[in-house]
Amino acid sequence: MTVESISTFGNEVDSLFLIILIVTGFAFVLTEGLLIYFLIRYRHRDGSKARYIHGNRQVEILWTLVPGLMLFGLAIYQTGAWQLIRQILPAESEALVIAVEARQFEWHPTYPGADGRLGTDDDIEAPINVIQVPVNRKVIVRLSADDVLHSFFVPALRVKQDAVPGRPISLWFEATKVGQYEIACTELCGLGHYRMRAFLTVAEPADFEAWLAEIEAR
Amino acid sequence: MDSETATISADGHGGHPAPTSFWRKYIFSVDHKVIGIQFLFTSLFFALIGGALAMLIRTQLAWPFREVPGFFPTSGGVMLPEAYIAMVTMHGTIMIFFVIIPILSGAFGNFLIPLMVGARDMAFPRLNMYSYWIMVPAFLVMLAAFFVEGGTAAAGWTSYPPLSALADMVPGSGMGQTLWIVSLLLVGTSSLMGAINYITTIVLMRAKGLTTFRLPLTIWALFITAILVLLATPVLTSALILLLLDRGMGTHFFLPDGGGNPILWQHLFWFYSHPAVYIMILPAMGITSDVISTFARKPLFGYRPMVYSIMAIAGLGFIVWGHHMFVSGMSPVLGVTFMTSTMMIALPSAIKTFNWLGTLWGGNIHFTSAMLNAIAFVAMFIIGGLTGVFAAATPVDIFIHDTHWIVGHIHYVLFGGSLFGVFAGLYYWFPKMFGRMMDERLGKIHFALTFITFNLVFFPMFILGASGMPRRLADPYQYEFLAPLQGLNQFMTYSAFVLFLSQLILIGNFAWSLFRGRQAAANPWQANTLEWATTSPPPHDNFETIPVVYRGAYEYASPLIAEDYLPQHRWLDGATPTTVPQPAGD
Amino acid sequence: MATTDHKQRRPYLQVFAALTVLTAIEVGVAALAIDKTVQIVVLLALAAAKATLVALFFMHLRYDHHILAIIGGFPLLLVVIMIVILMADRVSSGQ
Amino acid sequence: MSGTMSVGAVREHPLPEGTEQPFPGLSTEKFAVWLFLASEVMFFAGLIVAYLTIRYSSPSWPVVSEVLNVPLVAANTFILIVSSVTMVLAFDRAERGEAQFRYFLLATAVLGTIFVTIQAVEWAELMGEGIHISTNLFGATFYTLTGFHGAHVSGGVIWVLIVTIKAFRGRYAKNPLGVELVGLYWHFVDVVWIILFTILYLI
Repeated sequence: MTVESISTFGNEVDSLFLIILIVTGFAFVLTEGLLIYFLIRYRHRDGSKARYIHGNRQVEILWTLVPGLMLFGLAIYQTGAWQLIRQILPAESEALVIAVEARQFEWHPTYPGADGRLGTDDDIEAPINVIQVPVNRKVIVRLSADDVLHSFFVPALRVKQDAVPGRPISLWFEATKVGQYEIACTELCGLGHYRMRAFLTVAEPADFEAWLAEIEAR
Repeated sequence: MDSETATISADGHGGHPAPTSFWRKYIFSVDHKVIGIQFLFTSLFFALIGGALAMLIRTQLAWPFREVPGFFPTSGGVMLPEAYIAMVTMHGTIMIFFVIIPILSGAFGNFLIPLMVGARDMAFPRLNMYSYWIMVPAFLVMLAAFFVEGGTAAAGWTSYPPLSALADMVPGSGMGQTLWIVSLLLVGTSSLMGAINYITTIVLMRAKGLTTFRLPLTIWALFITAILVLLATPVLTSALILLLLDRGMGTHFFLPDGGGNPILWQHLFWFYSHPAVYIMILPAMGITSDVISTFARKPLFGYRPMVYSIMAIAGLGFIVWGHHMFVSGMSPVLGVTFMTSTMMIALPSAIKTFNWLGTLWGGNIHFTSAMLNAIAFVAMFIIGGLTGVFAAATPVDIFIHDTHWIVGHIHYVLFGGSLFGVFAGLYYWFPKMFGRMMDERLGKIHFALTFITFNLVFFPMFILGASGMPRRLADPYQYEFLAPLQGLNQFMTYSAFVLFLSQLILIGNFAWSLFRGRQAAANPWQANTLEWATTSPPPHDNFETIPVVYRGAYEYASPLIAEDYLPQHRWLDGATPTTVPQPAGD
Repeated sequence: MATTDHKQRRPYLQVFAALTVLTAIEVGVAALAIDKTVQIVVLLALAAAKATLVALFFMHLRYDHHILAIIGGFPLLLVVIMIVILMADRVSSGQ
Repeated sequence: MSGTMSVGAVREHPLPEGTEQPFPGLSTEKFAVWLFLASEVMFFAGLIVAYLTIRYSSPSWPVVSEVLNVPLVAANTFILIVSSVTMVLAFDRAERGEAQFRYFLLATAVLGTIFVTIQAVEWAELMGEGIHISTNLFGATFYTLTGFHGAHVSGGVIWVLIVTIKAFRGRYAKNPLGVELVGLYWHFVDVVWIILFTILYLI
């Protein structure tokens, strides 16, 4: 994948992509190669007759079992990454928990105030379409939507999650590199869908604290 | 369905008196061949509309918001974002519901089933006529949506609520969306009528001796497809009705404001629409199998594994729908279940591919236009299938979901697969349908141009997808990380124009051959199945006498005779059918 | 039509009696103040029994071609899959 | 390649295998009605699944026995069961060639009409209490499910009446298939009600 990966689990996703690319690439070369070879080798020649063969039990078993086992192996292999990304969230005590609400056509982040918890009076509403997080720290995003479906896509983090009205969904990531990255909406949400763009700013912890203090003061 | 509605002729294979008036013969015909051809012409017409929409979409992706001469007069020739998402929605809807499904099941299913099973017509000819004529209002309603206030539906062909349920969320969510729902309800009814007819005909009206394991794979595929239609479509119908109630009656089935659940729509929609993917590919697989065996002049390799894998695809097809919903907010535990079943459904597809290769191995391959397109089906289906493995792997899908990777994947399956299968079937059965041969030279030129430009348009989509380019963006280059992709998109768009123009060759060949093509013999390809046992085109009642079947459909290169083909209905003196060697692979 | 022994009387009235009794039991069970889960399971079982009786005897599946029972029964498998998966999605992600 | 097959000239030869009809005596019409019913199962499945997921994820749901008139509907359920019995007796008598079957058909249509009427009364009662289809999800699911079932019963009554009229004009004396087909549909609608009664009114 051409977008640089800056999350802790990004490399797992990328290496899984590569493994599947190798496996399917092998299958691709094998099948298309045989196809082309057969087309040339067995093209019609005058007076020739095809072989009278209806099948072969051994090869049927072979080409059922081998790809079957490979596919099943792939299925088992990648459950670990899925579990890591989606099924087990880090403990809230060791993570920064923020809320992001999607609306036509903007993203509204909210940060916890001094008490470190969301949903209290001291919550800090950050400017829209800018989500700032500290580097090398686990972040839990409570994603929600106000009107229609949206999807929170941060290519650099290898994160994508639909925001569903009426069903808040938590996701997590840990960014490992300081910088500014783009966030896109990937669920058709109306005519402004294409410009529902936001930024993820990954900052040094001190810079992040300063930024948060500044917007709190505003 | 009264006993008097279905006329069973004396020989028990259906049939009805030949009509005499023009209206009964060509317009309100109950003849399955005429109905099939009606479906063929209408869906080819809609293919042009759907293709034209695709050209507009490609134009926008290459040069966003640049003036398109002759289009969009109200906005100065510029395609506004609302127009773009309406184009995307209608391209998908039309291509799926008005082109691929009706051309495979409606056109080929109708035309071929009675001919290939040796019946005089469908079990219920009048119901068959209704199944076409209920499509006509569906067509009209969908076309009318282009002219209502707010334009056509614009919530994507999947029409996820709340966007599709709330009239003020997007311009097309008004009247356009309602018409979209009504049109699909009509399409669903038509499909159901067809499915009941196909299943009944295939199960109960086969010629003598045509046992289930002597049926050609085209029939097997259409049969299993009809079962999918029968059991999946009603679920879409119920979902569409609930959506209609949400829009018109103030209910909140899919609207969280009143406690409803938007994801419920996705479950119901994909419960239909995933099987629908197989409704769109299985008949093309059947056609491909028959064409490949005929022109390789060789028995189909692994007939029974081929049949069983069609069944396996259909069966598993009902339990993989959640792979469209990995990032939807569906429970991640279910994600694992759906990922595993999805990986497993790749297996029967792989088995089919290997058996096609096995059929070509040791063959005597004739490169007719039909054969070239069938080979292209196999070659492109491999790519479509393999790229699906990436999407099945949940962690990878997180990244490629709703990107152009998925767009590329679906087009490799539905264009590279289904549509090449349709082309193959068209060149193959055109002589049977119209009694004339299509021009082979034009056919090959059309094939070569289509095959090359198809890959030039759609293969780069995997690069776009791996670069994270989301689909349905009216202007992707707003994003810095996508800006470098514009050049590639322009290249794809130029290729798409050539691809679209290449189809004019097919239309020209079709029209020319219809009137000027060489007269076709009864069995121009020296094929084995029953439709070739009658004249081209067949008479009103299909067969002078219903043929009797003595063997399977793929006895090419048989050592028993000098010719390299042995039709299913040909009686061999001195050779009882049991002396024909049994396939070693069964 | 396909029934070969149609001169033989079929237990239509017995089935009628059973359906009536089962319905009465259902209404009774619904009125009991028992554990909700047990109650639901019992009620669903009673409903399934009634539906099966109608299908077997009134719709003649017991006497007719088995293919018809397969046609009628196969969708039920899909219905079960659908209900299990949708209810699972509701339980494990319900917040 | 050019065709050499003679067209239509098929002689019958002995058939060693696979010649028998797969389902002797099974009419295409009955087969097709069963296929139709299978698709109807899936249609109601969609509605029922929607109802179950919505009901069992709603934080609050009315106590059904307090809102709905269960004794009235239990009686109505009994009426529909009786109508199934009259329907099956109609087919039984028609099969035996007894003209009496026409009155059983008529009784079925009447009972079906009573069922729909009582249903309408129940709807009116509920609306009187201020529960409409748009009031809440309880109303939405209740009216949708009972409404589509009621529409199926109404369609069934029309079909039964058509068959009844034909019967009084002398049809089905030799071939009771038409009675059997409408019966299959009628019993199916009864089965759907058995399920709906339990999941809407009792659990």
